[in-house]
Amino acid sequence: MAKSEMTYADAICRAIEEEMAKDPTIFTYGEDIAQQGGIFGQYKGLLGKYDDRVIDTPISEEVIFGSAVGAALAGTRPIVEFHFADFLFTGMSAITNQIMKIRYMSGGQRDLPIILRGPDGRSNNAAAQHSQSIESIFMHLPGIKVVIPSTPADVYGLYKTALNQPDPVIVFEHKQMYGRKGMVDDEEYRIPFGKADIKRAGTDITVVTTSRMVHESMQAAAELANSGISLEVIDLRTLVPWDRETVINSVKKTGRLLIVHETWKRAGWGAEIASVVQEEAFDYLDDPIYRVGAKNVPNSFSPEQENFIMPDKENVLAEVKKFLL
Amino acid sequence: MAKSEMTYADAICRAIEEEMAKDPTIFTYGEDIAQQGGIFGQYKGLLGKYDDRVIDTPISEEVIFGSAVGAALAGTRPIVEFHFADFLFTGMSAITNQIMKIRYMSGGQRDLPIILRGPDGRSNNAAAQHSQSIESIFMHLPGIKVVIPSTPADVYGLYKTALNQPDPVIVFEHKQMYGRKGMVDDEEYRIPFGKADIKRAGTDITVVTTSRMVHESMQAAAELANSGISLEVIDLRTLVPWDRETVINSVKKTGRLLIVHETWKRAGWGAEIASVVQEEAFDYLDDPIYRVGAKNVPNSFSPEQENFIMPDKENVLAEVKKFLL
Amino acid sequence: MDITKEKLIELYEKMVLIRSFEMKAEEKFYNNEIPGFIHLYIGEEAIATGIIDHLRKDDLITSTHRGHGHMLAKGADPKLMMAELYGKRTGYCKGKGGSMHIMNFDLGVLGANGEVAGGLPIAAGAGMAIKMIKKTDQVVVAFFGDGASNRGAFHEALNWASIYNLPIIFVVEYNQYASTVNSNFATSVDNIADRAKGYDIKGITVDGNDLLEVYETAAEVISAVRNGSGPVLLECKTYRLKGHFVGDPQEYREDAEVEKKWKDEPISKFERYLMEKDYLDDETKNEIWSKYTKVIDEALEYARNDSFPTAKEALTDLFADDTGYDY
Amino acid sequence: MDITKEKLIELYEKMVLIRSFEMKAEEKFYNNEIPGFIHLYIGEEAIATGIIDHLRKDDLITSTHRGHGHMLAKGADPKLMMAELYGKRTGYCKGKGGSMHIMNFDLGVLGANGEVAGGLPIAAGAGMAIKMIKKTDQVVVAFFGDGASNRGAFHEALNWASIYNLPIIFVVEYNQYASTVNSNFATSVDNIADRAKGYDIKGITVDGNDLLEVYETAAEVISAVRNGSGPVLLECKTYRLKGHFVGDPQEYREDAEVEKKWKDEPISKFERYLMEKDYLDDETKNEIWSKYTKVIDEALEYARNDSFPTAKEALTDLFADDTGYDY
Ligand SMILES: Cc1ncc(C[n+]2csc(CCOP(=O)(O)OP(=O)(O)O)c2C)c(N)n1
Ligand SMILES: Cc1ncc(C[n+]2csc(CCOP(=O)(O)OP(=O)(O)O)c2C)c(N)n1
Ligand SMILES: [Mg+2]
Ligand SMILES: [Mg+2]
Repeated sequence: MAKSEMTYADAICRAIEEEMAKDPTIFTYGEDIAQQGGIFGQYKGLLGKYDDRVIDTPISEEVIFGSAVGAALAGTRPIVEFHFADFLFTGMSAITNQIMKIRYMSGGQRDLPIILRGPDGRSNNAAAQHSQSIESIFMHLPGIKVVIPSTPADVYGLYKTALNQPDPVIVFEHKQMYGRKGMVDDEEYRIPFGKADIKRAGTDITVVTTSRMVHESMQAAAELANSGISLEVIDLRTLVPWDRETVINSVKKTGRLLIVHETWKRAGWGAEIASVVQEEAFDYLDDPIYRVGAKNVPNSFSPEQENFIMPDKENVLAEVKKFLL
Repeated sequence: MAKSEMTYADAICRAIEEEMAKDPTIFTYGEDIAQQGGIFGQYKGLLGKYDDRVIDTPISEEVIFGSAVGAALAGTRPIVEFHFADFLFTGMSAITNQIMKIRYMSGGQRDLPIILRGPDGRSNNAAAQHSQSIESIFMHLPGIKVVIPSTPADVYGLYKTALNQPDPVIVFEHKQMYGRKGMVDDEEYRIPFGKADIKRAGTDITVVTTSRMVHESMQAAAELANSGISLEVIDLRTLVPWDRETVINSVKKTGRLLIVHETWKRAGWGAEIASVVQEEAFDYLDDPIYRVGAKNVPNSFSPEQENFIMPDKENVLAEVKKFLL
Repeated sequence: MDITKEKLIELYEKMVLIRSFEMKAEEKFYNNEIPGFIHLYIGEEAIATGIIDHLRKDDLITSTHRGHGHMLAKGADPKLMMAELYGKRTGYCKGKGGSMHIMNFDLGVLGANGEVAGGLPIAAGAGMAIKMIKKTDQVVVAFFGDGASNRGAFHEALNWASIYNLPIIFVVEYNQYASTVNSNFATSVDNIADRAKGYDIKGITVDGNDLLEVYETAAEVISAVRNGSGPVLLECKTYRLKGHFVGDPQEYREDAEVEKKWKDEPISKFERYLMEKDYLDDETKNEIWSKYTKVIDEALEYARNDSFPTAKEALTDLFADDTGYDY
Repeated sequence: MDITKEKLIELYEKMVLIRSFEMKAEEKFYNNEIPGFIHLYIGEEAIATGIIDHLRKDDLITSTHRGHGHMLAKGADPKLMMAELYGKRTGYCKGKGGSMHIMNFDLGVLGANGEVAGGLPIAAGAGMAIKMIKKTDQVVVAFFGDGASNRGAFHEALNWASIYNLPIIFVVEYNQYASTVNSNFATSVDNIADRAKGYDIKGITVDGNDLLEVYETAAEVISAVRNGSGPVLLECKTYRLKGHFVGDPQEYREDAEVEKKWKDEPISKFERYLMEKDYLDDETKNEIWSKYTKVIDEALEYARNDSFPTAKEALTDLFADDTGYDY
């Protein structure tokens, strides 16, 4: 199949544009998206094509998020930009108490096709209020599907699914990945939710990860391969639902599990994966399950401190040493 | 030592009143607290004594929470009522981005003695937006100490500590426990944060729990004792910090761990406990760690459905059956 | 404005329906038949009635925790409403919502809402979709309380509606209280409508207990909004005759205050008007009340006889592709 | 109002200090010496200068993401500020905050803030504590942007300050933009001060590029507020001469628009006034600029020579009883 190289940001735009062409009720809005194509340029690819469906808003997060419910129930398919995952908190109730509950509270009367999307995670030296990864919260509270892709090909296929299904979805796009390039099939395709991707097959240790940490883990795996340690790197791609089967089968094979995420280690989503795996594959585990995550403090502005707080390849390598191989 | 019987709500009022007498900068505010003593009557015990320091506010959660930062930095010690844990979300950014970060971002310039307090958890048939337990989120995001007491004696002693320490604290008081009675020492005392209480000693299975589920677990333990199964029930009392030592020592003794909480099972705080324990006591575990929590859906209004979603003693009993005793 | 006798009687009947429903709900709550907590619309019937009568079925409304009146005015079946209050299977929300979350999208009711001001952003989004994407002439009415007008969501929604010139009527039901707190204390302005200036939109205050005034003002406002005038803030002064919720000890107000306010309640006020006009006499009045007593009794019977949803069905309806709690 | 020459020159110098700091910060950002992103106060100096000069050290302010000017006006040491922008150990926040979170509680600066409108609730709480508990005559000034005035927090804070009659001056820096979005589009009123009516407080609009007008108005307002007048909303019209942040491509506006606005910038405007009055000539002017060039060069030297905090120190300062990440 023919493929083209494109950035993560452009892969998203391509998916949205294709679907906008088919479905005139898709529109997108948020802060700073229409004039300059998003604060990370992530909307640039859409500008000029559907300008009446790419809309700037005031700084009013509670309405930005809550409006999605009204828009969906009025018969449209809104894609809402949240600007920074950190500012999901400024309209949090509209998400947790409205978007995530109204279908259930109504007894399932109608579909609620909403996409919340935006940048999650570290952006260098942006300090405590602009570098949080908060996807774990949406795995805990029920009511939204959680997508957290690591490559242009994945983000394209997952958007195509998101834009053709009936439920609220939140897409965490990592700030540092918008410019990352990769090959994407020229033909349209969808990637189902709940299907992990084994980014690298291996035999010694299963690594479960997402987003930017997929790449850090892959680098660690490449290095470890030189010393004869074989990592199987599983990219979950979606956290709600998450692919238990692929993870558990891998752990049954390797006997070892390391979970790697950028968000805080304490009570992060890795804890859920660890809890389920130790329950379902107890007899297969040769070692404890280890987790890599950010240190449990807010992010510091000072560069060295940020590097220390935020996990990367080095932390993966260090943690692997704990396994009794 | 002489003791008196009092309700959970009155034990809180007693602690606050004693401290208000000593410290004229303590004051408390929130919705519906001054006219009728709180929506659950939980402020009644304070009325008439310090009326100028018990203040009703408009329905303005973002300011209710965010104001605590200004009040603390201006040299007072605010106790802020959040009305329903569900509505922490309506002012969430003021908590997560301000209260929980400003000390850190400032480089530790000054103390930030703030108490956020209010009702958490199930209140029968209040449906999806009035029965959430959301303490897990505050264990994940760093920056606040999390207190979640189960008895009048505990809540009294923990408040005494909270009101005499320098950092933000959030106290989750269970809606169904305000009226619960218990004995409290007549003499003043404090209970340190991070010190669990073994509510019942046992040998077969360690149960780690908090709040209302302590009582459900104690009932289960009493019943199981009749069939010769001995549960050790550990009430964590605080989640940040949490008492690893007591839990791990108990698991090393029993070889089995069950975590019981009312909040959603998926990515709830139980997952963190499970992850840490399997890491630290891997070789001591005879069985997988199991967890009891709410089903991963919003709460339903319909009574039978709510009973099905929300965990209770029966779920503890059912889960215990999974252990190979 | 010329209003026919038939229309006036129809409006009267609508208010009687709402009142009858609420009285029965109150009784059955005290009976311990209705679980949870319910907030009654008694004393505020003229607002929902006078406004919603001008709406089409495809017009949309957002409601509040005090939502029974809005639902009934928008055409809800009292049977399915009562069944929902009982948590039963054929209730509007299959028993999952209850009083505080009663809603029906087919009727254009985008939800009663347990979050104060929670409906305002939803209305803003519906208005946006209508105006900018669907380009129909539907309108949206957002009901909310005086207490809600102090939440940030109010401000954001009004600014939003103004800048996009959306077809939204913001209706504040100024019933003097937010739970236990008097709005004279907690709200910085006497008239919420004065806040309209801060959004460069029209603000109007009416006597919300005067059905005719509400009805006539709403007629004008709604038709203007439908024709593209942009949003309007319509304030209806009323009074919450009952406690905040059924069972509220009401220690924050004097009985005398409430008693006095009963003299101004909208149904008898309108009755007096109809009787003066000779559109209503005691006999017809009694007939109407009996008719709705019967309607509500039937609704009650229906709700009681309906079955509860099963426990396991609690795991449906979260997502369209139901995979329940394993999800 | 009678203002001495000395005071006028002092105010001028304060503006020059801020401008010099900002120009150096911009340069060093482009040099890749300053990490993260920074938002410059260039063109808005008259506001912080004209207002904060009336404050005592124990008065409190809340700032924004564009906070350097407020800090400097409140008496911050440029050395410790620059060190913070560099993420160094002796910076005001030990390098943990950076530009967007620069603050010093001893100076009464309760924080620059990365959350738009994040300072408004903080100001409301400070005012509450002062008025109701501490009962001192301190005042609070809350700075925020035109964009911020569309967030719910603005509304809640103003209503709050009004009902408790708090000693707060809300200062909106109307610089025409919220990042890429023009306030003519996103803000429903031309003058944010018009929103004051919605809270029953005084609203005033001044030319924020006219130091004298800001200074004189602030004198009156602050003394009234200190004497118990209750909160005031003071709007200062200005213009953001630089990009939203350093490096902003500014595709959303024409260069010509910006060039035109440079003609109205506050420092040369005030210079013209001082020169007309014969308070300033080219020589003194040059001396003053040289003086602050030196001050800033020294600050830069200081910041460069300062060491970075260690990585491990990232685990301190979250709580007073530091137990770091194990907590
Ligand atoms: C965001 C939020 N805060 C607080 C509450 C608790 N609460 C429920 S109703 C209510 C009062 C609402 O007053 P108002 O808006 O005037 O409506 P009314 O009850 O008078 O109809 C409060 C504080 C809530 N449900 N949601
Ligand atoms: C709650 C929140 N939403 C969005 C942002 C992103 N953001 C940072 S500054 C800004 C524009 C602010 O405009 P304004 O208040 O006018 O201040 P100015 O930058 O013009 O000084 C935006 C949208 C943020 N930091 N916080
Ligand atoms: Mg009210
Ligand atoms: Mg601006």
